[in-house]
Amino acid sequence: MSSRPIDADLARSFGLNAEEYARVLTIMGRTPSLTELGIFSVMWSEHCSYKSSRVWLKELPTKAAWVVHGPGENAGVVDIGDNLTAIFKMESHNHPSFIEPYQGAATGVGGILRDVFTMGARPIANLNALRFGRPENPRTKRVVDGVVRGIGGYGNCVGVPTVGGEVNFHAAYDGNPLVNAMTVGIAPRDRIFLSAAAGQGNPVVYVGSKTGRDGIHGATMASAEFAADSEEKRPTVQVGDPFTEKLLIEACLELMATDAIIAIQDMGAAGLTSSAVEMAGKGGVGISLDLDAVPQRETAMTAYEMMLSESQERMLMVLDPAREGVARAIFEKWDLDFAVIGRITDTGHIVVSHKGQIEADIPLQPLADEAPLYRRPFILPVAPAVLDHAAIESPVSLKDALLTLIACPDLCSRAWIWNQYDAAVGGQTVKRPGAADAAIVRIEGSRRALALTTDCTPRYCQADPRTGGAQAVAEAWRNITATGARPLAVTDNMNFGNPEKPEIMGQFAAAIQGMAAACTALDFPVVSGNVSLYNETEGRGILPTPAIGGLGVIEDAARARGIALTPGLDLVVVGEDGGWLGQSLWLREIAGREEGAPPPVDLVRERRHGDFVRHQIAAGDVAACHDVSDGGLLIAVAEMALAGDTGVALLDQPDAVTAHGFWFGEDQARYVVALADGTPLLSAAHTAGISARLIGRSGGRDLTLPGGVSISLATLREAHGRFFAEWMA
Amino acid sequence: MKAIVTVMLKTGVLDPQGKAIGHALGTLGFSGIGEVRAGKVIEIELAETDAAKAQAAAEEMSRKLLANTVIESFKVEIA
Amino acid sequence: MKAIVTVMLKTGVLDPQGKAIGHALGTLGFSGIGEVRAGKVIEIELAETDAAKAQAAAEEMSRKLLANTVIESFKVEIA
Amino acid sequence: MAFRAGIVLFPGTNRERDIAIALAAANGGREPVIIWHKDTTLPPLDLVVLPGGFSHGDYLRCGAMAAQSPVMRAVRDFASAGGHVLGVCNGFQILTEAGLLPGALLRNAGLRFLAQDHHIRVESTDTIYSRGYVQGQSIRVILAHGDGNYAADEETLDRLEGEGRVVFRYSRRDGTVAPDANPNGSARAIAGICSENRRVLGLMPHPEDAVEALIGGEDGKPMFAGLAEALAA
Ligand SMILES: Nc1ncnc2c1ncn2[C@@H]1O[C@H](COP(=O)(O)OP(=O)(O)O)[C@@H](O)[C@H]1O
Ligand SMILES: [Mg+2]
Repeated sequence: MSSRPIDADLARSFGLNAEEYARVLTIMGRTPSLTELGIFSVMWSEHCSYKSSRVWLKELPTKAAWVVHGPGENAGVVDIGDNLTAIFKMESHNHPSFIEPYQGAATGVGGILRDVFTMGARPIANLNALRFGRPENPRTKRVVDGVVRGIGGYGNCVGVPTVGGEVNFHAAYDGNPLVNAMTVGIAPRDRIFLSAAAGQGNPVVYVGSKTGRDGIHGATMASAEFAADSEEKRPTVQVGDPFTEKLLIEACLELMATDAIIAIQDMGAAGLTSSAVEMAGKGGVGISLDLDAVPQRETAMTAYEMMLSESQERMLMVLDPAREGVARAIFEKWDLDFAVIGRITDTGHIVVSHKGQIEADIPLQPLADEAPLYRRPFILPVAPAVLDHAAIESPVSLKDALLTLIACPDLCSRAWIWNQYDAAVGGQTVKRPGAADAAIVRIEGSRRALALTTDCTPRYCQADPRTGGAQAVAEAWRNITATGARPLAVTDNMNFGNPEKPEIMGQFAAAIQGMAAACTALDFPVVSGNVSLYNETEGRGILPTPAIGGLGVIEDAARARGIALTPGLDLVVVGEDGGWLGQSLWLREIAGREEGAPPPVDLVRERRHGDFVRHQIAAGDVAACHDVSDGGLLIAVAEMALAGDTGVALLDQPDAVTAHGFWFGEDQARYVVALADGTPLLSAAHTAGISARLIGRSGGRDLTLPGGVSISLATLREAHGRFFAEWMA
Repeated sequence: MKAIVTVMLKTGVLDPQGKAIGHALGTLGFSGIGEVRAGKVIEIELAETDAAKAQAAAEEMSRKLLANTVIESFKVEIA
Repeated sequence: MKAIVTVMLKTGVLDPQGKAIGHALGTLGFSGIGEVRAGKVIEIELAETDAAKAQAAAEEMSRKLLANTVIESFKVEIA
Repeated sequence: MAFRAGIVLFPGTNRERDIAIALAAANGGREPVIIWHKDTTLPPLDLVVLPGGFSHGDYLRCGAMAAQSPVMRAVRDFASAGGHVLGVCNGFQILTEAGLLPGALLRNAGLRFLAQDHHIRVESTDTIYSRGYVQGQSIRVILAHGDGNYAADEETLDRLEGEGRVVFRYSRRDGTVAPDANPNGSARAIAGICSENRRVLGLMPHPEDAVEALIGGEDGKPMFAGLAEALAA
């Protein structure tokens, strides 16, 4: 072991600055041990303490009548009726997915599953929001392939259907892809498990996989003298074991059906340290751990290594001592490790012993209360000028623009991805990927279903983070609405660059303000989330990416609508006529410009249009519905045609807008609604003071543009499907 | 010549497959089973006739494709 | 002792993985690549100290579990 | 009269609910009994189902470890006494590993997990599992597997064909069998086969996820209706 002195220098290599280390010394009243320093460093890391983001996150609305538990628990909990709750959260695994795409993405899925089932929920759906670098970058292909295999490999094996997500490509992610995974589970309202420990003398129980030296933070990697053996530089990469996770899910849920559990917490980032500290801290008690009892996979592990290991598929619980035997029997039945590794105490300290030595003794309250909190300097971004949209001319025909856009990486079919994800396991997936704006997953034994989506348009956020933040929330809300479901709540995953740069902090602040405004206006509170900062390589930040995971509910799954057209339907656009080309995909892909202000988000209009559409769907006449987003109206229509394998004849656009502006503008708060007879809907919209316009009728095997130019569905489908097929061949 | 490349997870990296195999062997009644590690073997026919060159080529193939050196180590034999 | 069990698909059984690796090596610019076969290697720590007995045990493990003799052949080495 | 179905649960099985729902729906709501992989005996049953999933994580070879579980001895005895055994996806892999059906299931030829709808043609209606269909009918079912590439030596394949034991084959929507309609490279596009006595059936696709119009369609329903009819008689 090291003889390196424990001082400010070492603390810095652990990620604690001089001021933070001074605070450690004050709390401890002495020089901390190596293990103690490790505990402080992980608890006060950005990841665990949210030290740069906390002041801003407070601005998000988190309450509504249906919110049972907002941020602060392992996952958010909302009431969905029938005495049931939906428990959900999204989390990033960006950096690990760049280092080792398969395992990085796989363990990301594993981690978010644990956040959800730790609260007593059976996971019923996974989603994934992905951002990759340019396809031309040779590294991107490997990352995409590995990430998709990893997400599938883990989700398919645990038997949780992967039902949706999103994918974007942009050069800003070349050295820093984003992998955000979301899990949704269901639990009875009166059987939700929390992490606050209680009951002096109660056993602290470790279950799951054994502990190895996985993922111990980078600081130790860099200083080889801390490694017991230096023959081989240990990877920080963790390997996931979805098989063990599946057993852990079943064993935990079986145990949760008894009354044995007092508190439970998954071992996520910073493993045993954060789970023990958080459980004891939340319960206002003390905790003592005996590391000799920890199931270990490797030999000669030190206290420091065990406290910081991020080995996967492990949970920590506080049990009712009278039920310890019941609990042990369940874990033995599932062939999982079960070990009493400590007790709850009344000391208010975490005391860690190993081989007869006290390796750490830290007062919990100051560890939590005196965690650093920064209001970092920020410069709010200046919104770019609005382009003169009417003056933008199209270099190509409508048809050529459509065929180019529908084939571009950001708009092409994602079937290559979702065909590797088991979306059907469980037998309740009513709308699989590609079928509807939000995935629809029914609750077994009921007609009720959840509507699930992830959304964010990073290029809008880059241009104007406030508008982009609002737009991401609005699009999630709209996607749920377009299925007929009622949006309930949001989880977020804030992916940004280095918060120590005022411009990045400004992006963060502005995005939060936009999200907060949208969440408030749409009654769509944030109930859980995750922050991932320092997403930079070589000083270059990613596009600000506040990914939004939205959840809604629909009382009768059979009433949920998808995007697929059938013949003989009127297509009606609900919303204004459009023409907004700033930051549109048309502008980028056809005109070669990434410019201008993104489309504004009018939250009042957003809500009015959405409520109107949902009401129309509930009334029963709507056959299909799709919101208008990336690529604009014509892309939305083309997607509906392809999904239903049904052609459309489009009417002329209004004179007031350019043709390309009308068909490819990305104005917000719009839906394409398809129904046998559009007239009553048009008049209802008129009565409600909402713009709506008939744009065409479905039928045949062609998409016929205004003016009579036709594209066969086969041509359209070939263009839509080409990118992944050719790239991954 | 033939290159035989064996790829194993690095020591310390969790090997869920090895673990499961070890467990299954125990269940089957085999006793005295210690650690089990599972890896891959790739046999490549090479036109190359110089053993040293074949070795070098196979090592490059391993680094570039056959092994994921972030978590795996490899060994090349020429036969 | 340690038993090293190598499991390969029998000749005649199509090996898509080997084929894909061969193809990928070609794409990476390696030349003179002939047939590529992909298999598994399983390393088992055994308490057994007698090499012959270890060999016999590992062969039995292979027949019972490690290899599917319908499609795979195996080889045991004791180290 | 309802029939008695049992579903074997291996560690890593994950489609037990899907098949239980399909069986119960065809069986007057009667839930199948769950049998644990460590059990050594079976309760009195008319049908044993080995469901889909990733038993033992699909480590080593899909189904290899499950085939060695204690319960499989009882399942083998049940089958040799003339019992009906249905293996779906991972269950099919387990049946081949256990030697209850010939051949083996290798990695998909494309080396990727396949999760998509596909058509299969009913080649034989002479089993309780396929009697609900019309010979030659093409049905739409979902695939969800990484190792569904059926392989056997030519002699075995010829024997299976000769004895009419190829029950399902991958096909186009119109029922034609063609290389472009063979999703995983299976020999002779085989998607499902049965034992000599026609009572043990293994297939890769998931008819249990196609028993409701709202979810995956109803093309799997005749399988469960047919076997209910046969077994409840
Ligand atoms: N990574 C992914 N995993 C699973 N499904 C995905 C993924 N990316 C996109 N999808 C699915 O593809 C469809 C289209 O996605 P997207 O264009 O982002 O939808 P929208 O713009 O309507 O939000 C949706 O059904 C979505 O769930
Ligand atoms: Mg979207």
